[in-house]
Amino acid sequence: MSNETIEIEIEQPVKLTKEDFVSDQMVKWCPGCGDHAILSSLLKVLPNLGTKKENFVIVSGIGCSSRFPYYVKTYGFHGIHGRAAALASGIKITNPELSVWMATGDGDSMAIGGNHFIHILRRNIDINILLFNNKIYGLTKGQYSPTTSFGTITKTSPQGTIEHPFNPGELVIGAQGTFFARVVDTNPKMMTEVMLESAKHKGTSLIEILQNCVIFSNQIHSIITSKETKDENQLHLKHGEPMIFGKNNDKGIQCNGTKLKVVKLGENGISEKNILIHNKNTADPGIHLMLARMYPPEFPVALGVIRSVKYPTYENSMEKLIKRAKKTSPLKSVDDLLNSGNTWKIKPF
Amino acid sequence: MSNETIEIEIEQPVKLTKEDFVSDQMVKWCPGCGDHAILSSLLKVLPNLGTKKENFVIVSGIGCSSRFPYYVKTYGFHGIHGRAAALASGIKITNPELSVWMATGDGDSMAIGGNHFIHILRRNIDINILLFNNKIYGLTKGQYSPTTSFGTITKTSPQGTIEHPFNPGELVIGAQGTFFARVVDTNPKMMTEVMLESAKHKGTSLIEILQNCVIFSNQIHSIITSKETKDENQLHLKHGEPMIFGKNNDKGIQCNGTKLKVVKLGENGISEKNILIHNKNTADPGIHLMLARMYPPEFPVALGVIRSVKYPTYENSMEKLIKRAKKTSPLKSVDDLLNSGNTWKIKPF
Amino acid sequence: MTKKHNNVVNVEDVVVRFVGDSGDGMQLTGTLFSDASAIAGYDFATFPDYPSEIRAPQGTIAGVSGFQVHIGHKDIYTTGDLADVLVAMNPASVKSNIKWARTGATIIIDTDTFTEKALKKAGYTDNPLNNDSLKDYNLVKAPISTLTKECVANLDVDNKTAMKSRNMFALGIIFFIFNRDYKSADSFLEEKFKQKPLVLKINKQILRAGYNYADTIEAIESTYNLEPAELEKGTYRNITGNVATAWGFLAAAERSGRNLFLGSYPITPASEILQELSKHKQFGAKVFQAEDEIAGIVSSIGASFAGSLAVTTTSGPGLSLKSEAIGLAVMTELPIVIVDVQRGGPSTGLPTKSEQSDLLQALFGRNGEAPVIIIAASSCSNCFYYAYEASRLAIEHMTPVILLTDGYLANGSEIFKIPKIADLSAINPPIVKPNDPDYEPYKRDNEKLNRLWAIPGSEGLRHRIGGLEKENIYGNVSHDPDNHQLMCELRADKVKRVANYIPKQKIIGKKKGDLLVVGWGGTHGVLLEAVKKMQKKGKKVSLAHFNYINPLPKNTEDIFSNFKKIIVAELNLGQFVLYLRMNFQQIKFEQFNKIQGLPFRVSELVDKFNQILEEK
Amino acid sequence: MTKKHNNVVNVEDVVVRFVGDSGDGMQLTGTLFSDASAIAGYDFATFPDYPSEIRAPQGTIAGVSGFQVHIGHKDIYTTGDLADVLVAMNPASVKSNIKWARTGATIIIDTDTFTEKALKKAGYTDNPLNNDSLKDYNLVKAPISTLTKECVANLDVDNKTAMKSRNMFALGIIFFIFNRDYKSADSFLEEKFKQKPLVLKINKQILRAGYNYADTIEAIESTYNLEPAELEKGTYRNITGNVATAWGFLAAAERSGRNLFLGSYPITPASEILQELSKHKQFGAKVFQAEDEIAGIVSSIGASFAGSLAVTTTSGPGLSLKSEAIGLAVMTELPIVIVDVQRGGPSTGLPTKSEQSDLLQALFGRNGEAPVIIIAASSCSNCFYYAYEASRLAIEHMTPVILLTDGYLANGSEIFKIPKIADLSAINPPIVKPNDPDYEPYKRDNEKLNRLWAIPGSEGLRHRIGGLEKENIYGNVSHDPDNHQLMCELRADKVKRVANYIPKQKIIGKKKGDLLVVGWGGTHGVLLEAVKKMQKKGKKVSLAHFNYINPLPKNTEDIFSNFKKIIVAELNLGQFVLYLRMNFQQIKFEQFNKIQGLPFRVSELVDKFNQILEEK
Ligand SMILES: Cc1ncc(C[n+]2csc(CCOP(=O)(O)OP(=O)(O)O)c2C)c(N)n1
Ligand SMILES: Cc1ncc(C[n+]2csc(CCOP(=O)(O)OP(=O)(O)O)c2C)c(N)n1
Ligand code: SF4
Ligand code: SF4
Ligand SMILES: [Mg+2]
Ligand SMILES: [Mg+2]
Repeated sequence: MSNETIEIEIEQPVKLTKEDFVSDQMVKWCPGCGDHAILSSLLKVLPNLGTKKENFVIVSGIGCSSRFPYYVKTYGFHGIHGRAAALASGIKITNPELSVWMATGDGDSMAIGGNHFIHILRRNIDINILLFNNKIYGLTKGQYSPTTSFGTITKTSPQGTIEHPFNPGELVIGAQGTFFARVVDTNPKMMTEVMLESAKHKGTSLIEILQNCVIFSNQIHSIITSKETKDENQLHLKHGEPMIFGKNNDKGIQCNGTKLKVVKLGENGISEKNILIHNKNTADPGIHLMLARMYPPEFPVALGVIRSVKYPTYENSMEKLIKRAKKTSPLKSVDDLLNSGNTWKIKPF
Repeated sequence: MSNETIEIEIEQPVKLTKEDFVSDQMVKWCPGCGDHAILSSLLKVLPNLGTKKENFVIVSGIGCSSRFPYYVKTYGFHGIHGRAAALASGIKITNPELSVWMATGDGDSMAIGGNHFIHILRRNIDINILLFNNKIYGLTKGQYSPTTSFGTITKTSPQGTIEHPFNPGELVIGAQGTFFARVVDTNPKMMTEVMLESAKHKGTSLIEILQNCVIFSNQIHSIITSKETKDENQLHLKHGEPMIFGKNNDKGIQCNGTKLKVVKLGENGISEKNILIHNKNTADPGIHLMLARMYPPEFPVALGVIRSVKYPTYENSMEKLIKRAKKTSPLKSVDDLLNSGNTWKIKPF
Repeated sequence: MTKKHNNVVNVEDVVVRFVGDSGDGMQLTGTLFSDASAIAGYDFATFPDYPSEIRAPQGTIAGVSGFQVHIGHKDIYTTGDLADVLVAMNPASVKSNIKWARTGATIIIDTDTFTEKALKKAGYTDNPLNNDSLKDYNLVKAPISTLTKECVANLDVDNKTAMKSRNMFALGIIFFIFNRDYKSADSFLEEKFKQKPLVLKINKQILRAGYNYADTIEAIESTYNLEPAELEKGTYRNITGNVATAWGFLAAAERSGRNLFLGSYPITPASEILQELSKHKQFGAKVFQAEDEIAGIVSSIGASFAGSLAVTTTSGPGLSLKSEAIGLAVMTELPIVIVDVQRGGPSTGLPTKSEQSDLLQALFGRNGEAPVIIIAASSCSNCFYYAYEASRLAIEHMTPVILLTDGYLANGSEIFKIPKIADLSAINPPIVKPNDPDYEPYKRDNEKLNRLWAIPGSEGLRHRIGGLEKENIYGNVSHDPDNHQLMCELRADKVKRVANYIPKQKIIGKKKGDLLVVGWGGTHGVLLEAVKKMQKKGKKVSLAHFNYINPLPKNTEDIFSNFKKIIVAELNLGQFVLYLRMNFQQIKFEQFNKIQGLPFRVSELVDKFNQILEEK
Repeated sequence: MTKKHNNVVNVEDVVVRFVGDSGDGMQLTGTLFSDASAIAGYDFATFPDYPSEIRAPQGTIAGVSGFQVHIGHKDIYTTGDLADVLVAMNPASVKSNIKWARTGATIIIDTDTFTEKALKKAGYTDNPLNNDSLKDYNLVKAPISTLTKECVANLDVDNKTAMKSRNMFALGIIFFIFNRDYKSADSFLEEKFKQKPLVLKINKQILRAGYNYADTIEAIESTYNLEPAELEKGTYRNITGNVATAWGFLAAAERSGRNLFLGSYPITPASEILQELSKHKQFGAKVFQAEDEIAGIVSSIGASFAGSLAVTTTSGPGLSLKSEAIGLAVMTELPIVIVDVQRGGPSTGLPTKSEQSDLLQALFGRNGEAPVIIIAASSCSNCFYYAYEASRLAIEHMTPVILLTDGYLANGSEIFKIPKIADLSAINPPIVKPNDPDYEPYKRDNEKLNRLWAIPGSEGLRHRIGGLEKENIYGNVSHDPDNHQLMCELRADKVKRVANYIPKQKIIGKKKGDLLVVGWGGTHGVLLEAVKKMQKKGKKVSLAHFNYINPLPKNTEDIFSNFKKIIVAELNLGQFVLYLRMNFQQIKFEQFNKIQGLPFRVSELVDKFNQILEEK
């Protein structure tokens, strides 16, 4: 298969455009749903990955977000609820040349699909996962999800939920994930940048997209995304740069002892030098976990690529084992196998 | 139900002993299996919890470790593979007075049961989980598990595994777990102490027991447990005390910047004061994650209670909602409900 | 009410269908109409028909949402085949729903919406109001939008707000057509908008405007007059199948003295049961929204072990996922009710459509020999009784019970005569008394063969169960060959003996005849209507509609043997008929199947049954 | 070899059963004996019978491990009813296994192990060697432990090591009894212990000592002489059902030009297929050990979409978990093979025992109308062919196929005539060529009705599929009622038409007769033996043993209609018989069922069949 692809890359220096990926299906999300912005960001990214258009596959589970594959003209598979990661694994392992994207929701991947979610992360199969976190089950009309904040009133929690929610970033790290980023559906520029970076990452990359469901959890992320509060509540992480935020770029994150703290630049003699420098590549994820946890009012929310570390991908390791076995095994065909080991001949009577 | 129990506690100041919990079933684990030591530790703990013997329930999934319920004379449920956490949840939510214990393996809880495992942790249902981590599927005779170290040769990985393993402690933390401890099957004293503490913790407590499978993964933990190496490779954590270890108590853990480091006491002017003090109660789990990750040769393995924080339990929150609803709802019976809202009468013709 | 210039037609029953854009409030309009009818003493049945998208694009066919109401003075069993009156709020509604109106039906149209843009969105190349395409209908063309806006010009509201109540204008017209007092909607509107006095005012005003408009214009050819239904005396309410199911469990919990535990994961069309029960913590009902369907059922099994009346609710794909755990409940012989609100399959299939295609899965979808009780509800309101009955059987026989309903029952509504809980049959949980010296985990009742329920916390009854084969009486793990055979047979026998504890199968019509129509579950209403129609014409046709499926009622074979022909009608490719064939090899069954995500129509059934009668 | 003082008995076949503690190496002993027999040209069948615990407590009944070998010069179809020779290494072995020895059988016993402690552990109150309890057998009491130790006294080994090879002493005795050259075991021992020369030496030496001991003492009353089997010429090997299954898939992958992908989660008794395939990366086989059964099948569906020959393997509880995903494969019409190695159910049941109780689950265990092809292997070696055939049907018909085997076939072994891969029937994947302008995702082959396989990466074929109902030809999501009916029927029809592409059902015996014995899957050998036995006695009995279950071969009804009586014999409570009843209502089927985690015995079958023949 790798031969095939090399040929193809030579054959096709054609420049692709967004139009190469626009599907003929009517987009059926609610007007105003954050999903539209995510779709348009991905449509901007796909043509620019240097991959031929037939080598993209988009898979999903079930949910509003999981309708995604219909809206992009690639190979696509709208699976069953919660199982997108397993589908994607089978596809990518079969053909590592494919660029596999997965669109999924907080219900699809953190509720019913939780097990496949944590396992794909630890296996580090090179899939790009877009996790649409609207903190609600949209498609089934408004039940709480594993990311719904404690106490929220929904159709199935008329007195408020009593469950401690997952924070996707923390779960990704706990599951040995090698790439975690967080973006908001209101910032298309950052979405495309981060998607591009995730595509380049070798291994499972998880982008949590804080997505607005206008119908069932409208404004759930507004403390982070609203015009009035976003400057104070968003920290845009950049690798190698100090963690500074605020309307006037006058606040920063410090790590003292084993805890993070927001400090004001210029106060108590604090300057840029005292601010934590973001290093997305550190193997020990302790600090990434702390960053992923930050939440207003105490902290701003960390956006951008929080963690990106190198680790062998499953499918590469698999291809290596196969290559080695092909080279070293005396068995060249199934006939050889059938005749290997203890056999005996019966001569004609 | 709470009334009942209060009565019972008064009725029964009887002192229980280990014999009250010894079952009549033949213990069928392999001679030399680490499971025996775990069983005998729990048998020591149960009589000392101040709970009447009929209020214990032990549940499990499937695996060698999951045979556990047969060997303790309590109410017991040997479930199906991977589902012990869901079973336990239903039991505890139904009757919060019960002391529910769960025996499970690395396959049972981290492979097929992974989803229920992470969800019980985030819900913080007050179950005491004993995770027998032998890094192998014992009962099915030696396939690799999600905790098997990269490269290990097993029945299903004749050329070595190509999967990045879970580290239970990290997954627990990523899943918002409120209690995590780690022990070795060769240290019964620590096992009983930690089990006692886990029983007292309100919420899901997870004890990872590094357990030896003499048949399929013999000595897998020996770098930690063997006589020769254990002093240098075990760090016994004690809350509020500095993290000191080594045969001569001359090594310690330091946190510089965002990383942990092993240092030698007395060298470079380092004294006990420079050593990190263990605080199992910090809400931010960043440091707990770092501790859970430590592994030889760079680090000793952290044993004892790594994390223990307070958070409402699911079943308590549930009982509160019920109490409130009972007090405030005008509906006192199902008859009331049927006749509530819009109804109309048809008079006899 | 004054009737001026139109005929009053007396009818037995009438079908009204409200259709508009998802945002047009057609569900509310339909509900108001049916509730107002109910108060006036009519029987009715309703069914909502909405798109699978939450908000499909406005003005498109995909975005059309409908609500059908069937009212009448005789017993109403179905939501009706074709509509007598169609209210269509925009071109897409006409385009997609005209097929559901009978020839000659009255079609009420908001002409203001027939703009070029809207016509195009709906897929019309030509305006149907300007050509012949609707000539077979009685069109009532009203500039509803314009009139609505005008009518609230006196109030301080913008156009957008006013337009949201356009549906009330249409409802006003309908009230006029059916000679219904518009005040009868007031109390519902007052309840609905009690927090929003302005909205209430707008709605009331527009409703009256619609009524008056109809009274004024000459487009209404005739109004309808229905005699009130001859209903038994009592207190009634409107109920959907899902709410009825939820309440049935609450009743069973109260009556059995067990706490209700529901472990469930949301799925269309079953989610409302979960949502409804979440509201009733005042009865101690514990609702656990699980992480998936497996945790849903397994937590319920745990809850059952701990003494709850344990329930799990789902639809087809979820039932698939619960297969393994149902086997565990079979082996541990614990009571648990599994509700499957069937929808279109296979796989994700047609999630918002109804069918009856999970029957064989319910019967056989588990590894090993794993028999369970299966019952099916057959009307929105009897979901209450079958949920109760499922609980009774599960608890008294210590076994899992699968209760089958379907999307049609679940979302549809009908009137429900409110029973007294004390009048329902008792539920006696076979609970062991603490310290019972004779207790053994797998000792059985001699008659029913159920084992006993020893609940954790009880003194002197500690025991261990699980999914491995159990030793008879003692419940230890056993690999003994003869014991395995014995236990497999005991488990099968236990379920078979349930036949001794359920009612005999009823037959509607004569006990002997030319044709027996056989159905099960949600198709009851329409089969009954078809059979009654034929009986009136003197045909020797009877109906045996099944609620008890495994085991079948004891008199089933007797019933079958008295008819020349038997036809089994189902909304699938033929599942109950297969089951009957394997149980009654000597009897010949014909079959009639439809699998379109739609209910049967009375007319197609009558045609088919007549055809069978005529065949040699 | 000198034969001195004993009789030589000529026999057609002989059953030897080796039993000892789990640690006693009985599996190895049995394998060596069967392999040595094979080399000598005999046919054979073997079956291991080990405890479900990994190492049950030493010396107890729970810890006894057995291995049965049936060898003979005629075709060997079963592992034999009762043993002619029983090798029992300790008291617990005697206690638990004496019931498997025929009256008069030779029992070889290590008298050294009959200590008071060991007797007590085995549950004996009295030493059976000192009382009459074993008087019906020909006891060969040998101090095997003592002699073993003595025999290696010249070598530098401790007692413990020596004792590990105690089994070789027993094997030596057996070799003598069967007039088998002890050197025939040498090559196997050399292969096995090639890294451990000392162990090899010990084993060889002890084997010879055993042989010589038997030759010397006078306890051996008679030795057996078997004529070699009349086997077709060719190259043979020993194979277990699980290995044969694995290799069948490798062959199908090679022949179809597709990469093999296995997504699987370990489960007894299916794990060996996964383990075997993990070894064969040289053929490009990709084995994905999934986190659970659901991920096992779903990853396979993904792999199938991407162009692999996709397989998932499991046992009953795992099949339950795969239910929902099988529906997805039905809807997306992708090829995938699901292997279910059946074991005792329900629930966890009897994991190490075999039965045939997943048939109805395989047929019906999914939501909605979701038909799949079902085939069943019927011998250890034809697992190879049916795995191949399952792959062929899945790929050529673009549909999931369930292949049923069972624990008995899976772990048992028999001789396998090695085929040439080129001689197997071709597999032609219906792959679409890049840029095919006519491609539509749900366009079908006219004859088979399969859709085509358009593999990601191919130019000009981008398309999207999923679990929602598909529009005919185009594959878009469709809620259209008529389309749904059409698609349900097309999917059903596609599977029905497979009947045109499978062989006709064979019948063993006359085409007409008094009794037709019907079976399916793993019971073939024993049913055949029973039927042949009766045919020899002149009874008009034939056998129709099914490998193709859904659809059934086209001539099935014809076959059935030619017999006065039909009996369906199965290791369950009657599943195939139900399926036959619903398919052939006009035909009467009797049934014979056994559900004990044990195979049928020839004798009980013959008794039953004779009884049926006699009944009026
Ligand atoms: C097996 C199964 N269980 C449940 C469902 C019902 N279901 C479909 S989507 C969904 C949750 C969707 O939530 P999320 O993944 O957050 O997606 P969103 O709609 O919010 O984008 C549920 C419960 C299903 N389709 N299949
Ligand atoms: C549904 C299902 N899948 C697979 C199995 C087979 N199985 C039983 S236990 C087990 C793994 C056991 O490993 P672990 O949980 O680590 O327990 P251990 O035996 O090592 O204590 C597996 C795969 C099963 N019983 N049921
Ligand atoms: S329901 Fe919410 S998530 Fe779904 S399409 Fe509408 S706005 Fe988006
Ligand atoms: S196989 Fe391993 S884990 Fe299982 S009982 Fe034996 S030693 Fe213990
Ligand atoms: Mg969501
Ligand atoms: Mg393990």
